[in-house]
Amino acid sequence: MADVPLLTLLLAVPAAVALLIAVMPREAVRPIRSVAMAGSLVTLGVAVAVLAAFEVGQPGFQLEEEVAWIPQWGISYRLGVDGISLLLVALTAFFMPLVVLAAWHQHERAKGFFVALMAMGAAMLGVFLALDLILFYVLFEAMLVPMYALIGIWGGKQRRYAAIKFFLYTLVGGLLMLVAILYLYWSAGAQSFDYDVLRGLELTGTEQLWLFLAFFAAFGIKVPIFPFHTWLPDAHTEAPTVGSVILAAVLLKIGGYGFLRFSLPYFPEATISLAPWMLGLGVIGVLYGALVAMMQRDIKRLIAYSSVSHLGFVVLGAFALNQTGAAGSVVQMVNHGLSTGALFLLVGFLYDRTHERAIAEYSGIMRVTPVFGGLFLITAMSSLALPGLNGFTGEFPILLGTFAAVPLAGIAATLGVILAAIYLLWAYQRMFHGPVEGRAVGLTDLTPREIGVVAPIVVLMVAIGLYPGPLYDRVNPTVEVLVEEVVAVAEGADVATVDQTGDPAAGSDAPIELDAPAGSDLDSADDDDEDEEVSR
Amino acid sequence: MSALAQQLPAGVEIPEIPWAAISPELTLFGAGILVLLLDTAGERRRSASAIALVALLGIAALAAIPGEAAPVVVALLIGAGVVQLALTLWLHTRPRLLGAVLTVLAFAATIGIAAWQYQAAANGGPVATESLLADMVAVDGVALFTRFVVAGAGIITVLLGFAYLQDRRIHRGEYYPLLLLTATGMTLLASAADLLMVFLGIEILSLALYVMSGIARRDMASQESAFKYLLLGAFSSAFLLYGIALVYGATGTTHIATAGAELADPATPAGLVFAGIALMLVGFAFKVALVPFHMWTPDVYQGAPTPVTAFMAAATKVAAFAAFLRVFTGGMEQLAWIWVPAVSVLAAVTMIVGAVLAVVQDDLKRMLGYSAVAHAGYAAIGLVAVSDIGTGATLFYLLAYAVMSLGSFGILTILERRQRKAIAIADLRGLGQRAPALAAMFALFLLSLAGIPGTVGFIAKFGIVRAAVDAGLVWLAVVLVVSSVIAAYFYIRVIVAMFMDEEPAHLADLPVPPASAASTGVSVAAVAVIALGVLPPAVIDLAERAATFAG
Amino acid sequence: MSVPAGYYLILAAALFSIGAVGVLIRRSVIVMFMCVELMLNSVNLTLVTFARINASLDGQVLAFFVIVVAAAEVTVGLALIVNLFRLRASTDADQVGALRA
Amino acid sequence: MTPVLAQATEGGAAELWTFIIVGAVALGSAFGLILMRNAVHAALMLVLNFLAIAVLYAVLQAQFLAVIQLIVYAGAIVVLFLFVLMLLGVSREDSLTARVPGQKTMASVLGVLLFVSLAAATAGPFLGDASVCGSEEALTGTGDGVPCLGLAAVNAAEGNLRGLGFLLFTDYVWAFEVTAVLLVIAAIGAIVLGRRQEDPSELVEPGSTVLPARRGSGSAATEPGAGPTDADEGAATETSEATPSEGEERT
Repeated sequence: MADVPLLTLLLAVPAAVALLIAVMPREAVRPIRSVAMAGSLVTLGVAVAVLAAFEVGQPGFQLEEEVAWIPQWGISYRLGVDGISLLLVALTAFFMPLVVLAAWHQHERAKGFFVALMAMGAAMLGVFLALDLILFYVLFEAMLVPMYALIGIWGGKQRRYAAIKFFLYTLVGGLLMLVAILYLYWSAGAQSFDYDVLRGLELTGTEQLWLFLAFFAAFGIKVPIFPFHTWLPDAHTEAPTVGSVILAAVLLKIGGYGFLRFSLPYFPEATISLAPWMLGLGVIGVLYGALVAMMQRDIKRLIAYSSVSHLGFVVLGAFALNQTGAAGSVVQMVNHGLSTGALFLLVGFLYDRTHERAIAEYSGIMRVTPVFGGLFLITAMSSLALPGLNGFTGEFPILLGTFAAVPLAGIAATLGVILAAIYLLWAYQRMFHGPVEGRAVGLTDLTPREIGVVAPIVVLMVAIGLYPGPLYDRVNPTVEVLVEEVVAVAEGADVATVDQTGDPAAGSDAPIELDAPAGSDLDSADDDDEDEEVSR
Repeated sequence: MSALAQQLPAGVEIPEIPWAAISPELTLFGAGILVLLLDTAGERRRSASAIALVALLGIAALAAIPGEAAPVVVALLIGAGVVQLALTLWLHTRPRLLGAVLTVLAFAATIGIAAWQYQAAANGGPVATESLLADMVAVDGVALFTRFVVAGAGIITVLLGFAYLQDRRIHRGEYYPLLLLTATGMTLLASAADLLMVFLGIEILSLALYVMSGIARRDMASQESAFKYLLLGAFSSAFLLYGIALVYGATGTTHIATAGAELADPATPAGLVFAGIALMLVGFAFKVALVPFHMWTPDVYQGAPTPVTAFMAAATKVAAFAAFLRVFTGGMEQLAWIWVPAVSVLAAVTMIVGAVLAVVQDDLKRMLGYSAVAHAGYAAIGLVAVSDIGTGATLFYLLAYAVMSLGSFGILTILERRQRKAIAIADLRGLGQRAPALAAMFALFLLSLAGIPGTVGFIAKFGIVRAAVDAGLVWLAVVLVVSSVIAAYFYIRVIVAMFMDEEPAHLADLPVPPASAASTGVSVAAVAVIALGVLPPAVIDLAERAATFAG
Repeated sequence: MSVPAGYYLILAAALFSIGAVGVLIRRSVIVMFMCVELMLNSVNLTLVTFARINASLDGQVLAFFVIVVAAAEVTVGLALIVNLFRLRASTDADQVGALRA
Repeated sequence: MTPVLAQATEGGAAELWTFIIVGAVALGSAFGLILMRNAVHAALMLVLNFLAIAVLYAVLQAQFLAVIQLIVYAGAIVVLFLFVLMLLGVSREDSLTARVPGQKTMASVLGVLLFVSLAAATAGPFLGDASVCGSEEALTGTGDGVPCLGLAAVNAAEGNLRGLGFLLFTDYVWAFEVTAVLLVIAAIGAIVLGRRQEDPSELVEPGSTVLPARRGSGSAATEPGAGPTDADEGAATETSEATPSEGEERT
């Protein structure tokens, strides 16, 4: 087992499939999609193997692989997983076969579509696995092109505008990050882009501040954080179903992942001094996203803004600077991926039938298509963080963590949860209940294939909702080390800055108090029970 | 010879001829003359070829005098004679094809010789690297690297041009000799160790390019672009020359290294130093097209026949930058405090203006012309870094740019043949569905020009940024980033047209371009873009080693 | 009374500047081309003066090469001009695209 | 060397007067070149200028170049210019009005600035007593300015022509050989561009199938079938299209 380069295999399988499809004849739609399906199943298999090989309880990187790539410039090909990336890798691999299945009847330029899909998969997995900053950057930008194509070629009416907006936003952020990476390299003096080498740098406060902002440009746009979010609704709305799903399920996670992977450990001082701002932006994101979602008439746009809102929680968790929040943030990313991905899939199925996205055009769907309605309801519940479903298991720790850090932000974010319930249930009520009217008339229920796409996600939602322990078991050790590192700097640093983030004691005590059972005893059923109690 | 030597004044000696070091120039020039001869001989082509064989055999016989040259050289000379005779006998009714084949062979031979020289120089072998021919020539890393790039670009240019020139009825027999002679000028320029050789090199390559730009004799645009190029070229040469004259006046020499050291001497009149540097800078800025000395570029790129434009973009830039590097970074390193601020500002302005003006273009050749301006700005950053890292980065950048520009102009030659007109962005609508391979390759080149990872454009820009940050020029790196984003916008616009727009009816009627020599050339460039983008270490190594023995 | 070398350099600078201005203000391509030749000549004058100052013949050799280059350039340039005018005569006598000579 | 140098004192009043007169002619003819409306007159001014410079070369101890200047420049190059002018019949023309308003003023200001800075930079160090070539001050290294050593000694030793010859075939042998490339290109260029008319079919390989030539290029006038209408529009805009950068156009 140890001899098999699992992580490379994880990247190589979708990449090879993309190349294979690229040389297949255009007309061979059926073979192409079969190959894509087989490739994504193999990828999922490898991901399962990675999950199995991952040693729980270890905070550091595992299954590492390293080969010199451009030795003159200190660039290497280094891959590895830790608690933060493992779940996101699994999520990505999990979605790949579903996405292929969802696009089963993609006939228009199918070849290019599946090439883009597979290339996207390889690049996304690579981003989570890369432990060399240049490799990370290369894959980060490499995602741009297939995603751009997915939106721009197979998207809706405004696809060109949305695609270019997406491309330029991400490119700008990425390039600023590149300059920051180079600055790190230069100040390292170690002539290396290795993640760990750069992690140990001594940087002055000002340097940290600027570099933090440069990285923030890249990740903040990806998340997206409030003022940089405008590309997302456009991209989501115009992208084809599968594009929206990938965007929601995986791509947006890269922002949160980047904060935890780079911003926090690399620039602890800047993180601490800017954390209040980040929390503020997170809260604004949560509330703004929710309020704007409430006003949407287009169901896809509504979900897109709900993404902005839910990902605000990820930012909150990451910058609460305690273990509860950070671990919750990782789990929230997984959960948001599942629930929003499923929502986009379901809305996509609806759109396939009616070619209509306006909420007002539907009424009483539940009576016509009970399976569809039921699945939509469960997914929406998951999205609005109903206890017992997965959404709750991420958002609740985040709220606790935020509350521990800045009580006011915690309270404000809780308001966001309530708003989420309002807009989702309101939309559900408008579309699914009432008399059967508008486009709902004559609607056919989901086909077995479509059920097959959504069912695994729903199963996972329920499973995680009832028993989130395994997730936290894997996340906690890594996050614990990370938060300790940052907090250690905070305590060593100027007291004034610490005061801004709230009581430092609360910051470091909170995780011990709340997550001690989950972190140390590897048993988070308690955690779960506790959550339910609190919710009551 | 000895009798003459006795008559020479004391202290004057006839320099040794370093045949090995200058053999690429001799090969290119010789091939140029041979192709010209075979073309002009008309019906008596076979006799001319036989005469050429005799001449080559004669040279081989001279080289065979014991101790003069290695047996392999003799064998190569005889081989060259036999090959050209065989080809002539085989292709004597198809003179253009004969010329093309011989040209490709000559370029390939140049690459081979340069590779051997590189090998030999690296092992301390028989190729002298500097102070050759009375300090006129320095066959160092910069020169060798340039030879590789120029010869490679030459091969691809021949492939791109063949059918295109026939279609436009401008397939003159003199085209191939001119191509070879231009390349001769470029390699001469890149190996110049004396300002006089810099001047002559620039003039040789420019003169040949003027003629090649104007080879479409009945095309007004081509004639205009050629004349504009000539006039502004001569104008800028005058500035360069004035600068050289002042350097000579201040130092009493035109040898780059000596003059550079003399100029740095505080006893040298400061006015002459400043004015000399400023004027040479203007001259070079014209040649490599830095804003505000760029105004010829878009017109000339647009007007010249497309394969010529491709060669101009790819090879001229390398040669001109090689000389720029040698004179400024190499020769005047100690005076960096004078010229680095000036070139930095020029580079910054160039990057921004080039990108911004490209955005508003509709004609693709013109757009690529402005993008060439922006790319000159990027390459210039490696120059102002004044370090081996910077020189290596610039060399690698130029190689990358050569590949990308050959590819993209190559695509344009194919499309121009298909549509029988200059290509505007609107003409590309729906190409992604009509000719997916072609469109995908074009997209690849454009993404590479934009510097998207996975392509050589990214690696090259990365090297430049690295050199800039290393030299403490972070602000230039930031300007590069800003410029890249602006530039990305217009590259993306083209990709949008190809893949996301509907194909208009009149374009759908046109045939899909079949596979041809040009598409082979483009494919080679595409493979290079990816290969160098994914696994560049070997070539980076080459560029960096080339940079370390410059001077 | 005698002539310092600087006088020649001033004269050369004046001729160079006049030539440059000529290229900028004239509309006739032939006259512009002549102005470039004037500039090259002024450079030659500079070179020859410096040769005298430095007491080395290298400057004169450089000037010699400049003359060769100028001759070659004029050959090609005039051929292009002839061709341009011929084309213009055969197509449209007044307006010639971008050149507007 | 030193004893020979001592003899090199040609300079003096004769040189001054020569310089004043010939310099005035050179300047005047240069102004004439850029101000004469008639291109033929301008060309004649150019000849005058070249002749004046040839005289200066002789004064500057460059006898060989003086002769070359006469033969090549005045004799060949300007004659070629005149020949072309006559051939094309463009002797009238040129209104001297600027294409862009104020361009003439701008150019003149730039020219004056260029002159002042060039003159100050280049001639500044060479205006003192010592810069009088071959003067006592120059040879002894006293007086102001960078000393002008003068070529008298060098020319006396080998002769100007012989000295140049030695240099050309020793230090400059490679440059000299390389000019061969330049001249070959010039010859090819003149042939390629100047050849009167050729049969377009000669430019196509026998046996190769080629579509009719495109519009706006190749055989523009003789072309049988133009492309689709859209293509024509494209070709038209291609040449007439004005871009912001063309404001600086020179030709």
